[in-house]
This record gives sequence, C-alpha cells and structure tokens, in this order.
Amino acid sequence: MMLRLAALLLAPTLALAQGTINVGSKRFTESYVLGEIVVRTVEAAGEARAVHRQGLGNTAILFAALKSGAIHVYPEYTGTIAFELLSLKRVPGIDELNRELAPHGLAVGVPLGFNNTYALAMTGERAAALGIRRISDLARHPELRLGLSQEFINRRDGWQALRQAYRLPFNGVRGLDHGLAYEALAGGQVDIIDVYSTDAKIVRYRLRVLEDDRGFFPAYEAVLFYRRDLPQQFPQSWHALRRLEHRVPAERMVAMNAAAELGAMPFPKIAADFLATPGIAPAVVDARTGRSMLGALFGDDFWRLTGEHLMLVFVSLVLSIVAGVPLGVLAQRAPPARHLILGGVGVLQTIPTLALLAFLIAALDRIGTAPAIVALFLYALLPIVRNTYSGLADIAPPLRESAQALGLPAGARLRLIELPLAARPILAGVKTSAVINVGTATIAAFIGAGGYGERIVAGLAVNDHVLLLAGAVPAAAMAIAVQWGFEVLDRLLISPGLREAARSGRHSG
Amino acid sequence: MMLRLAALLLAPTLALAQGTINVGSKRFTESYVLGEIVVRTVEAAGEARAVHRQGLGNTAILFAALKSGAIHVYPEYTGTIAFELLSLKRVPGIDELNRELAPHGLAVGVPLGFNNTYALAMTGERAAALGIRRISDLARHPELRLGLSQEFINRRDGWQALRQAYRLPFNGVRGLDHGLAYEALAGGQVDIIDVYSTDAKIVRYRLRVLEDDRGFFPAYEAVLFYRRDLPQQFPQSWHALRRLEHRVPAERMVAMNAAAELGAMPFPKIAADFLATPGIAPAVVDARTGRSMLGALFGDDFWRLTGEHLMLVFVSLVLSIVAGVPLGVLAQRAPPARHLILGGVGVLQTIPTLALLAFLIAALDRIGTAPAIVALFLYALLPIVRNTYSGLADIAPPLRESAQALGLPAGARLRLIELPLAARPILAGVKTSAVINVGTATIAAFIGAGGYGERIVAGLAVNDHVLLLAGAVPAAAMAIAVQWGFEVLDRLLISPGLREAARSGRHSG
Amino acid sequence: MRCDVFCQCARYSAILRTFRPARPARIVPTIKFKSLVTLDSVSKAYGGQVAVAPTSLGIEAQRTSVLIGPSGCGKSTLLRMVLGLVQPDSGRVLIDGEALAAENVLRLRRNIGYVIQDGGLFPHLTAGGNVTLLARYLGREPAWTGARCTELTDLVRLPAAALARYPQDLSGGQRQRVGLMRALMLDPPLLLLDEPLGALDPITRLELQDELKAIFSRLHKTVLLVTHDMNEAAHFGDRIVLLRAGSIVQQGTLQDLLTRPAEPYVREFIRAQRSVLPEVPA
Amino acid sequence: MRCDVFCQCARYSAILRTFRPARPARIVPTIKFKSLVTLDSVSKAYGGQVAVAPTSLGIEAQRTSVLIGPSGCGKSTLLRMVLGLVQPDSGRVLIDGEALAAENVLRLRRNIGYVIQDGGLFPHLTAGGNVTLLARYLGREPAWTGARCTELTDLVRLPAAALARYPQDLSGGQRQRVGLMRALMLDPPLLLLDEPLGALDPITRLELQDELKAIFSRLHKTVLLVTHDMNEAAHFGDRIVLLRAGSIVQQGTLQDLLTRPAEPYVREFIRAQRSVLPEVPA
Ligand SMILES: Nc1ncnc2c1ncn2[C@@H]1O[C@H](COP(=O)(O)OP(=O)(O)OP(=O)(O)O)[C@@H](O)[C@H]1O
Ligand SMILES: Nc1ncnc2c1ncn2[C@@H]1O[C@H](COP(=O)(O)OP(=O)(O)OP(=O)(O)O)[C@@H](O)[C@H]1O
Ligand SMILES: [Mg+2]
Ligand SMILES: [Mg+2]
Repeated sequence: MMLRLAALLLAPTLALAQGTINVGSKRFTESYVLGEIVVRTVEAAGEARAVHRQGLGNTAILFAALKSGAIHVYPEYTGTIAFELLSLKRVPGIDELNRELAPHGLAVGVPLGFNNTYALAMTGERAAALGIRRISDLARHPELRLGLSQEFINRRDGWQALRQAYRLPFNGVRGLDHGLAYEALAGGQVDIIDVYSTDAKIVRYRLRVLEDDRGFFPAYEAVLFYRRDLPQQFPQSWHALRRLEHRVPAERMVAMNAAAELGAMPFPKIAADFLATPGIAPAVVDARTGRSMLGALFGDDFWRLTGEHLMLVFVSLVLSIVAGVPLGVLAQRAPPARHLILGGVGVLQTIPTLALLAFLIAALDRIGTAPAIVALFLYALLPIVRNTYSGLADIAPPLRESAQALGLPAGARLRLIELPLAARPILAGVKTSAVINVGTATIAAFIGAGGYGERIVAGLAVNDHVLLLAGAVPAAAMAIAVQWGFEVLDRLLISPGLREAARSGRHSG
Repeated sequence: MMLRLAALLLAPTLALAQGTINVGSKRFTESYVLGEIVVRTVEAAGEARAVHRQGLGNTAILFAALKSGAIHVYPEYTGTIAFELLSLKRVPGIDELNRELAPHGLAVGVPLGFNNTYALAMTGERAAALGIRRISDLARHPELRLGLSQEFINRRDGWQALRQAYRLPFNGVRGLDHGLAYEALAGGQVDIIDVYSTDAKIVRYRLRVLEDDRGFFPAYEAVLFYRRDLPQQFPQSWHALRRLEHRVPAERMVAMNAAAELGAMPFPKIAADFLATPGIAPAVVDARTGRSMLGALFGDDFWRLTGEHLMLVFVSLVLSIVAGVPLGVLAQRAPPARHLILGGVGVLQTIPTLALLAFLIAALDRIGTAPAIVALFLYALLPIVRNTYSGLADIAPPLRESAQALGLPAGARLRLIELPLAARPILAGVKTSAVINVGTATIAAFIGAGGYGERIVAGLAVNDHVLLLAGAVPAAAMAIAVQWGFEVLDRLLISPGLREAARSGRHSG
Repeated sequence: MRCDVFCQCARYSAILRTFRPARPARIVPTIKFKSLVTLDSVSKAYGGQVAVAPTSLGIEAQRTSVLIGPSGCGKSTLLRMVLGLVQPDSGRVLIDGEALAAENVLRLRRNIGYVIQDGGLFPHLTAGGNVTLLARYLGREPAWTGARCTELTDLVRLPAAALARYPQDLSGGQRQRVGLMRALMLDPPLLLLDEPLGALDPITRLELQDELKAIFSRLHKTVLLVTHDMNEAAHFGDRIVLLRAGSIVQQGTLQDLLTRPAEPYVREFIRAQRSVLPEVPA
Repeated sequence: MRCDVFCQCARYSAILRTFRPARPARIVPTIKFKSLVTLDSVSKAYGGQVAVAPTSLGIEAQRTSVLIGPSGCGKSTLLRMVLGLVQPDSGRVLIDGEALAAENVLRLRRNIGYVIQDGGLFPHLTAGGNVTLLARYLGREPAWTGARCTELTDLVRLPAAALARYPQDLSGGQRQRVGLMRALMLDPPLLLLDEPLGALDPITRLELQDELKAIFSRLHKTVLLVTHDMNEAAHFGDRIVLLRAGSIVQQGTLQDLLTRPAEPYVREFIRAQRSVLPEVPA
C-alpha cells in the first residue's frame, strides 16, 4: 500500500524527469499504423512525450532495442514472439508468454483484438454462392481451384499440414505469386488463395476470409510488447494503452491498412481518425468534385508541393552534376572506361521507374525523399555525362595543345581551361537534365516524397482532370522557370568570350 | 416456297460472288468484343468472309455505314437505336423497332441476352449484410450514402426521376467521378454508386448490381443491328448468328469486359474463348510461376517484342531528329523564338505520361503504335533541340565569319558547314534521346503498342520479378547496343577533322 | 561600262553572271580607275572604342590596292565591312554601284574571294574540301574542279598530298596557302586578301608574289590586300593606303608616299622595314 | 653548372626552383654554349609522310637560335617536340640534361614560354586572363601580376584596354602580342617562339625586335625562335638553323651561312627576301 502510494507519488516526478516513451514499429504498414496509434494514445494521456521510432529493422533488432531500453513498447504478434524470440514449438497464451519473457524484463499485453496470420480466402460472392464460411466447408467442394503462394506451399506448417489437418480433397494446387493471386482470384482463374488475415487487399477485392474452425493456423495475435517496468514508470500512459484492448477488430485493421496502402493516407491521420472515432472505418478518399481549377492549383498544399518538387529537382540535379561531370571527364580521358561509363548511364535510363524505386527503397531502407532523389539523380546522369564527354572531346586541337604547353597539372588544366571551354555543352546537358527532372520528379509521389506528383498521381488514379492539371500545370511552369533560370546561369558560367558575340548586326544573308 | 428454294440455291453463289460480311463495332471494349464474336461466328459458318471494321466513330456514323452497305451488321443497344436514331420517347420492343427501321432497309434482332444500362450497385458484402437485392429495398435504408456520377445526377431521366419512381429516402447525394466511385465504394466512403450494368469493374470490385424491380431504367438490350437483306444474302451466316441469341448473359459480358480491360486479353482471344466454351468465363491471366529466367527472356514473344521496341524507338527517334534539328536551328537563328522553342520542348517533358497518352489516344483516335510513337517523339525532342541549339551557337566566330564570307545561302551554309561543325553535340543529343527512348518506350505497353514494356508492365503489375527482368534486361541491352551503334554512326557522320586526333601519343602530363 | 573586265572573267567563271543577274552585258568603253568598291564615310566603334573613324575610300577596278598600317588600326575591319560581315555604324558600302544590303549580300559575296587573316579553314573538311566547297555547291563539274585544284596547288606550291589532310594536320604556312586557294578557286573578280602570305618563307613568298601579281593583272582582278610588309605592298600596290588608328593617313602610289609623305609618320613607317642583310649577289 | 643563369632568373621568377627541385643550386663555372635543349636524332612521320627526318640539334643556353626554312619543313614540329606535345617516333629530347618523360614534362613545360604559331589564346578568357592564367594558378600576388602585366603591355605596345577584351574581339596582331605576353609573363628561362611577330606592322615589329633582343641577352634567356623573315633571323640569331623538308641544311651564325653556304640553296634562301624599296633616309 505504502509502496503503491509511493509509486503514485513518484510517478509524475519520474515522468517529468524522463518523460519520453519511445514507441517502436516495424517496416510494414500495419506496424506503422499501430505504432502511431500507440504514440497518440500515450500523448493523449498527457503523462509522457512519445517518440515514434518507426520502421525499425527486424524482430531481433526490436527485441534488442526493447531490452536495452531504446524503445519501451511496440506492437508485435504472439506467434512471432513465441517462434522467433523464444523458439517455442507452439504459441502459448499471454500468461505463459509473460512467464517466459519475465527473465528478459519484458512482457506482452493489451491484445488489440485481431489475429494476423495466414488464412484462406475466396471472393465474397463465390463464398456466399457456395455457402462456404469455414475451411472445413471446403471438403465439400473438391472442384475449387487453389492458387497458393510458394511460401505457403513450401512451409512445413503450410499447405500440406493444413490439407491433412482438414482432410481436404484438393490435390494439385497452383503456385501463384502473392501480388498476382488477387488478380487471379478476381479474374476467376482460381477460387481460393492464401492471404494474411489483415491484408489491405481483402477490402479491395471484397474477399471472404475463411474461418479456421479447427484452429490450424497459429495465433499471431496482435499485442503490445513492452518493458516490464513501463506500467510502473508511466502508470497513466499504461492505463490509456490498456484501453486499446480489443479495440482493433480484424476488419478495422484491414480497413486501416487499406487506407494506408490503397488510399495513401498518412499513418498519423489514420491513427488520429481511429482514436477520434474508434468505431468507424477511416475515410480513404475525399470526393474531389466541384472545385475550381484555380482553387485546386493554389490549394493549401501548393507551397509545400512546390518546395518539395524544387528540392527533389535540385538536390538530385546537384548530385548528378557532382557525379556526372567527373564521369564525363573520365569517359573522355580514359577510352577504356568510355563504353563502360556511357553504356552504364544509358542502362540506368532503361530501368523501369517502379522497379528502381522498389530497389532503392530496399537498398536505402526507407521510403520518401531519399530514394526519390537517388532515382532522379540516376536518371539525370545521362545528358550531363554525355555532354561533358562530347564537350571536352570537342575542344579544338590548337587550344588543347596550348593548354598542355602551359605545364598545368591535368586537374588544373581541366578546371581552368577545359571545363570552361566546354561550359556550353555541359550546361546544355545540365539544363536538359534539370527539365527532365522536373518532369520525372512526379514519380516521387509514388513513394511519398511529395511534389506536384502528388496531385498528378492522384489525379490520374482517380481520373480527376482538375487535380491532374493542378499538378501538371505548375510542373510545366517550373520547367519553363528552370529554363529561364539557366539562361541566367549561362550568363554567369559561360564566358562572354564563348558566347555568340552579340555584335552589332551583320548582313546575315 | 419456290422463292425460298431459289434463295437457298442462289445463296452460295451470291456468297461466292460477294462473299464478305463487314462487321462494325464502336470504340469501347464491349462493342469490340461483341464485334469480334460476330466476326468469328460468321467465319465459322463458312459461307462468307468476315471483316471487322472495328472502333468506328459514333452511332450516327455506324447508322450511315449500315445504310450504305459499308457494313452489314454490328452490335447495338435497343435504347440507343430508339433514342438516338429514331428519336422515340421510350424504348419499344424489337418488333416495333423493326417496323420503324424497315423504311431504312435495316433491322434489329438476335437479342444477345443482356442489358447494358445504368444501374445502382453496392458491394456484395454490404448488400448481403443488409439483405438488399433490389432498388426498392433501398427505401428501408435511409442511412446509406450515395456517390453518383455527375452525369447520372444531372440527367433528366437520372437520379431525381429514379428517386421519385422508387420514393427513395435519400436527400443529399455525393457527386463522384466515375473513376473514383469504385475506390470510394471500396474504401467505405459511400455505399451505393451508379454503374453501367456490364462494367468490367463490377467483377474487380465484386459488386452487387441492384435489380431494377420497377423497370425504371430503359432497356438498352444488346442486339445485332443489321441490313434487312443480310439474312437472305447470307442465310447460313445468319443462321449461325441467330444461335448467339441469349448466349451472353450480363455476368458473361462483365467477365469478358474484365478480361479485356483488366486482364489485357486481346479481343480475338476473348471471342475465341467465348465461342469455344460459351458457358465458362475466360481465363484472365496465366499463372506465371516456375519459369527460368532464360526461358522467360527468350520466350516466344522475344523477337516480336524486340522488333516492336526497336521500331518504336527508331521511328520516334527519326521523327525527333526530323523535327528537333530544325527547331534547334530555329532557336539559334531567331532569338525571339528561342525561349518559346526551348521552353516548349521543356514543358513537353513535364506532361505526365499517362495524361499524354490519354490525350494522344483521343487526338489520334486510336490506341497502339501511333500514339506511343508520338509520345516518344515528343519526349525525345528536348536533348536534340537543345544540343542542336547549343552546338550551333558554339561555332567559333572566325569559322562562322568564314562561312558567311563564302556567300552561301543560309540553307546551304547550314547544311554544308554549320551542321557538320556541330555534328558532335547534335549526335550527342540524338544518342541521349535514343537511349532515353529505349527506356521510355516501355510505356508503349500501356496502350498496347508492344515492346519490352509488355513484360515490364506485366511484371510490375503482378510483381513477377522474372517477367520484369525478362523485359528490363533486353531493354538495357538494347540501350547499350544503341550506344555502340551510335559510336559507329559517329565515325560516319563526324568528320575526322573534328574528332579528337588520334595522333601518336604525347606526354599528356 | 565594266564590260571588258566582266567578259574576260566570264570565260573563267560562270558565277560572274550572278553579279548583274538582270541586265545584259553592255559594251561600253572601260573607264579606268572607276571604283568597283566604294566605302562611303563608313565608321565602326566597339563599345565607344573607335576601330574605324569615318572613312571614305574607293577601290579601283582592275587594280590592286594595299591597306597597310599598324596592328589594330582597322584594316581587317574595313575588309569585313566590304563583305558585310561588319555592319558599319555609319556610312555605306557600294559594290559595283550597289549598296550592300541583306538582299544582295549573298550574291555579291559569291563574287568576292576572301582570305581571312587567321585562315578560317573549316576543320570538318579536308584542305581539298575547303578549296572546292563552293564549286561543288554550285555544281561545277568534278573534272573542272579537279583541274582547277591542281592548277592552284601548283600555284601556291602545296604538296598535293596536303590537300587530303584536315586543317589541323597542316603546317601554318600550308593552311595559309589553302586559304588562298579557296579564295582563288572560282576566279572571282574581286579579291580581299588579309595578309595572305604572312606565314610563308621567303622563297615561297617571293614566288607567290610574282605569280599572283601576274594573275591579277592578266585577269584584271580588283584586289584589296592587307600586308605588313612594305616591300610586299610596294610590289603589289598600284595604290597604297596607309592607315593609323582607324583613319587614312595617306593614299597614293608608292612614289607618292615616298616623295610627298602627308606626315612624317609615313616616312617613318616605310623606313621601319629592317634590313640587316648585306646584298647577296645572285 | 648553369647556376648563374638560374640565379639570375630566380630573381624574376620563383618558378625556377621547380626546374631542379631536388638538388640545391651548385656554384660551378658556367660552361658557355652548353646545350640547354638537346634533340637527339629525333624524327617524326605522319602516315608515312616524313615531317622531321632524324635530326640532332643542340639549343645553346643563354643564346637565341633561329629555325628558318620553307613552309612545312618541320619547324613547328621540332618546337612541339621540345614541349612534349609531339612524341618523336625515334630519338629523345633532353632539357637541361633530363630526358623528357611523362613524369617531368609538366615541371619542364612550366619553365618554358611558348608562343604557338596560331596564337592559341583561350577564347573563354580575356586577353589579360590569358596572360595571367599561370601566374594566378601559381598564386602570385595580384600586385606583382598587375605590375608585370603593365610592364609587358608596354613592351608589346598593346593598348591597355585590349587586355579586357576577349580574343575574338582583338585584331590579329593584337592577339599575337597577347600570346607573346603570355609566354613572357613568368619570365621563363627557355622561350620557344613560333613566328611571334609575323602579324605585326613594321614599326611595332622593329621596336619589339629590339626590345626582345635586349631582354633576351640581359636576362640570359635561351631562345628558340621560328621566323620567316631573314632579316629577323639575322637580327636575333646567335645561331641560325636552316631546315628543308625535315632535315637541317646548315646551321651556324649568319656569317657562316653567308660566307660558307653548305649548298646553293642556302644562298638562294637568304637572297629571296624581296627588297623593292629604295633606302629612305632617316
Ligand atoms: N569585336 C570587337 N570588339 C571590340 N573591339 C574590336 C572588335 N573587333 C576589333 N576590335 C578592335 O578594333 C580595332 C581594329 O581591329 P582590326 O582587326 O581591324 O585591326 P587590324 O588593322 O586588322 O590589325 P592587325 O594588323 O593586328 O590585324 C582593334 O583595336 C581591335 O582590338
Ligand atoms: N598531324 C599531322 N598529320 C599529318 N601531317 C602533319 C601533321 N602535323 C604536321 N604535318 C606535316 O608535317 C610537316 C611539318 O609541319 P610543321 O608544322 O612542322 O611545318 P613548319 O615548318 O612549322 O611550317 P610553317 O612554316 O608553314 O609553319 C608539314 O608538311 C605538315 O603538313
Ligand atoms: Mg587584321
Ligand atoms: Mg609552323
């Protein structure tokens, strides 16, 4: 009692002293969303500041972070904890898990109300038509065609085990890529696919997730995984967090995932909507009708988008110049490297945008501005490298000789003579890249790096011409502005001695 | 009897004499598909050759074509004939329509079995949950949110009329763009939208189309619209066509539309599948698993795709050179035009690909190669125009003067002296454009113009890395090949006097 | 008026017909020393700096006039004005009675052979290509072009192999001679030569001086020549024009300049030619 | 050995230290006429065409040697060999005892002033920028650079305003003098001058010849000069080297060439200088 009182009295002091709860999340939509919900719940409690350490590595890293105190809590699944961290053979209940976790100073709790595991799904219509609700109902329909992911087919606890458990009649199953499976289902190619039970696409494709009536799939119940001392350290915050218990049914999670993945709604907004109206699915899209072009053009986001777009264009352009000019120089200097360099920057142009972005997101471990800039940078290299090369190769032999005769080291010769002499073609390349970049930067919207692409991509996606134009028109204007801006730069960077002499008119004939 | 016999005897002769049935279709998926089905049915009958005049203008044009005999038959809707051609106030039965059409020498017949009209739809799940099947059921659910297209809201015989007819309780409805409506429905933003009853997306989004139980919507029954003399002229073909009666239920039409629009299946294949197994929905996608990279790379379509890709790249490149070099010359010659030209080709770069393609398809009245080439051509202009401009502006003043002093007319001076002197930067621009084109040509797949983009787009869409690479790798190889090819062109087009003298080595220092 | 000149020239160059394209040749007695080129108080300043002060000058038909004067005094600028490459700030240029204007400049230029001071050879063409460019453009038969080329190669003492080389692969003097060949190729009635022999060794130069002088007088060329060599000026110049700082100091025959110098500067200029060599007997 | 030369020069240019960076200056008596530059049977052919036949030549320190010969005989090629701009097909070039190689070429070049035959001014720099480029690169104080520039402008009689212009806005003779200024700027001990005065009028040329000769001897410059003017050669040349078709015909003082010509060609070459002018009394 005294202790409790002491804790109660001490708690606020402690909170003041070290008033930050670090909330972790993993690198997938659901984790981001749940992390954000935890953050906002903590903040709302008013006791501690919450910091979202989002998109962290993998389970092992989060486990380490939790133990070290780098984070205090993050959303996790019981199955993951049991299999990956505790190396158990099955998924025990929360109490048993907590017994196992106690030595680590960790605990799980606050089951959020849904289970994210493998599941079988079929289209709502077909399920209704055939009267199938549970996996065991499938035994009556040997004519159904299954398209399962290779992973599920090949896991030890996957398809073969499930088939035996339910004594299902199906023999041949089709291996289907997960991305393809939904389309195949929609197209009537297959009747049943495997899904994760909170997959956003369940909403989009209106799927019926079949009930696992024999409890075959292990429980991957969503819970909060936290430091044992969290409840004592931040009792009010913990109290608030506990109120999340069972507040996120699977349908709700699916809807939130869909809002993020399909509706491109930012995680904080999803979390805010959830906490504002925990019973109602978030609004995925606004109805964008009846707006005037001018209103859409200079909407609230105009300056933000302009800033983002400019930043993307110029940061990547600067990188392209910094890398491209030396590459062009190298191509001119070292004939053996020439084909490699010119070929290489050429090949970059043929990498499909989406594939490149996907690769960069993986390579850079992040979405948003960084991969967008790298992609733009790579695409902008070709004109700069090639024009640098051809500009240098173009210097007249007497001038080249004159430069050599001075006895300047190669670097100084390049800087003081050759590059300035080739300034016009190099700048022409830079201008080409800059203008192409203004256009290409619209791809940044695919990975949340903003810019006018947000409007263009949204406009294209929803076939909203006003919105599309509200993005395309300022992009075009920016291209023209960049054009003009570079004319000014020309005046600064190209020696008047090289500029077409604006001599008093001749009879041009 | 004698007449009949005569006809029977004569028919084959006639068929041999003028053995071609011209089948028309309009410019939308359903019409293409049905047109193709008609064509194949006629061909299968063996009596006449069938030619598909596909994607023809609008109803008035087809009407004229039918009357003139340029086409013999095409799929149409009773409502369209009644309202647009006969200016009736309602849609009468087929017999009455035929009475009206008789003076024109035309007739309708062979009702195919579905009705393509406005309809209200909701998600299958929600409809099931609320037990809604018919429009009149909606009266019990005033809480449902409607998102209707502006067209439907604003038509005289649209929403207001429907509301009165069914005495529906809804007051405010949301205006939603058609393209957006499905997403809004999927996202739970609205509960009911208006659709065309055979819209492909009904499949994709698993919608329940509500039964028009008070027969509010006019019948837009799909029928064949044909010349009255067709049955006599081609009795066997006609006999075959009559067998199509009621063979295309709405669900089947939806599935075929989906196969074309969502599964990108070619119309002839859809038609062939339909005729082969008229009871079964066509397969939309193949399962692309278990293929080897090499197999995928050199798949059956390799040479076709390579040919198409090369054609796209080079035809557009040639156009860009033909237009871009003169534009660059003009930019250099006429300073007032300079900003306009350089700004203009810059702005082209910022037009979003999909928007440009959409515009071009509309402007050129066709999909496929032509709009793809125009788009590539426009995108390839910038490097060529700019390098031509800067290459010409770069010519040293003494040489410029020397050229002027010869007294050659401007055109000859350009051709004989200035362009050859600027050959290197111009070719550098052309090379840049060519390589960028190899990359950009992948967009051609969006509009059915083929090329490696087919694999890339499909690979991205279905997340099939093997397929993606099977498209991206040859594109990259082509970029390198183009690179090398141009090095050869350099040797032909750039005077040895301008090439970096390959003089015997110096102390380069 | 100038018909005899033109009739003669016409035998060598069909291009002459473009000089007076509309009018048929009229047979009238030649008026000697009629100006073929007239500079009518032309002037030129670059950013306030006077390159040519208002200057009037008549270049006599069928005669060789020599411009001479200190470096930067405006000789090349005057030549460029005649070609319309520099637009005078004031005054006008008349060629064969026609004021130089955008409409006729191309036609007139095609009748002028110009040796630009720095060579101005096109680097993308071989020496031969440079020489024959205009002939080929005008569609002269290859046989004629080839023969004329050989003729000129002999004249300027260029090794035949040099014609196949690009300008960057020629020596300075070779480039200069190629420039001269280009100017002479179509046998134009008017020649503007800006230091055409400056980079040549004494022997070649001497021979060329003699040959050119013979050609000029035989074919009744009108020549405007810039040189720094007083001896060369004296050799060629029916009339010598001495310039200083954009203005004419004196013009006349060598004799005039020697015997009636307008200012002491004239005498000084002529005397400046260094001669440290003793006379070497032949 | 060559210390007095170097010590003197060192007063004008710190750059000299780079000539022998490793060794401290040694005080030994000067050996007169020791070759500073030695061409050791160098040769060069372009595509089978001989530009320079195997030729050996010593360029004496502190003296002016003149290369003279018909156009295309290989004079510029020899100069370019000394700079390492042309790699000889055979033989080697020694500068100050060091064989020219990739390692030392930059250092050596920086001690050589080179006037390229066609000017070779950088079009992106003003005349002044061209002249001071190397000085600025080497971090000479602006005050020094400015003073030196004024000095040189006076020397070559260039209007000060011309320094602010770009090469394309200068007259031919002005460009040539800017090229000369650039070569002289850092006062290098070795000068390679390829027709440095060819485009100048007689007065300027005469004055410059005198001034340059004075400078060369006062500062003990080693000079290799190409000229076509026999008088100029006689004026400058401690030693005259007469070339023909890539080979040395004769080398020696003017007196040697005049009195003991190796072949009749020598006499012919010297005599070829035209002189039609009567002597004008001062
Ligand atoms: N584009 C220009 N801008 C500024 N000044 C110029 C330009 N062109 C020529 N000048 C100046 O005009 C003057 C006359 O030049 P011009 O070339 O006619 O001289 P020149 O008599 O031919 O000299 P040189 O004998 O050296 O060739 C020179 O002082 C020159 O610097
Ligand atoms: N890159 C090259 N390719 C082919 N031939 C060349 C090249 N450079 C020089 N030559 C030839 O080599 C010979 C010597 O040239 P070089 O420039 O040394 O002559 P030069 O004595 O300086 O003549 P000039 O007095 O005319 O300047 C010439 O016949 C020239 O045409
Ligand atoms: Mg001049
Ligand atoms: Mg030379």
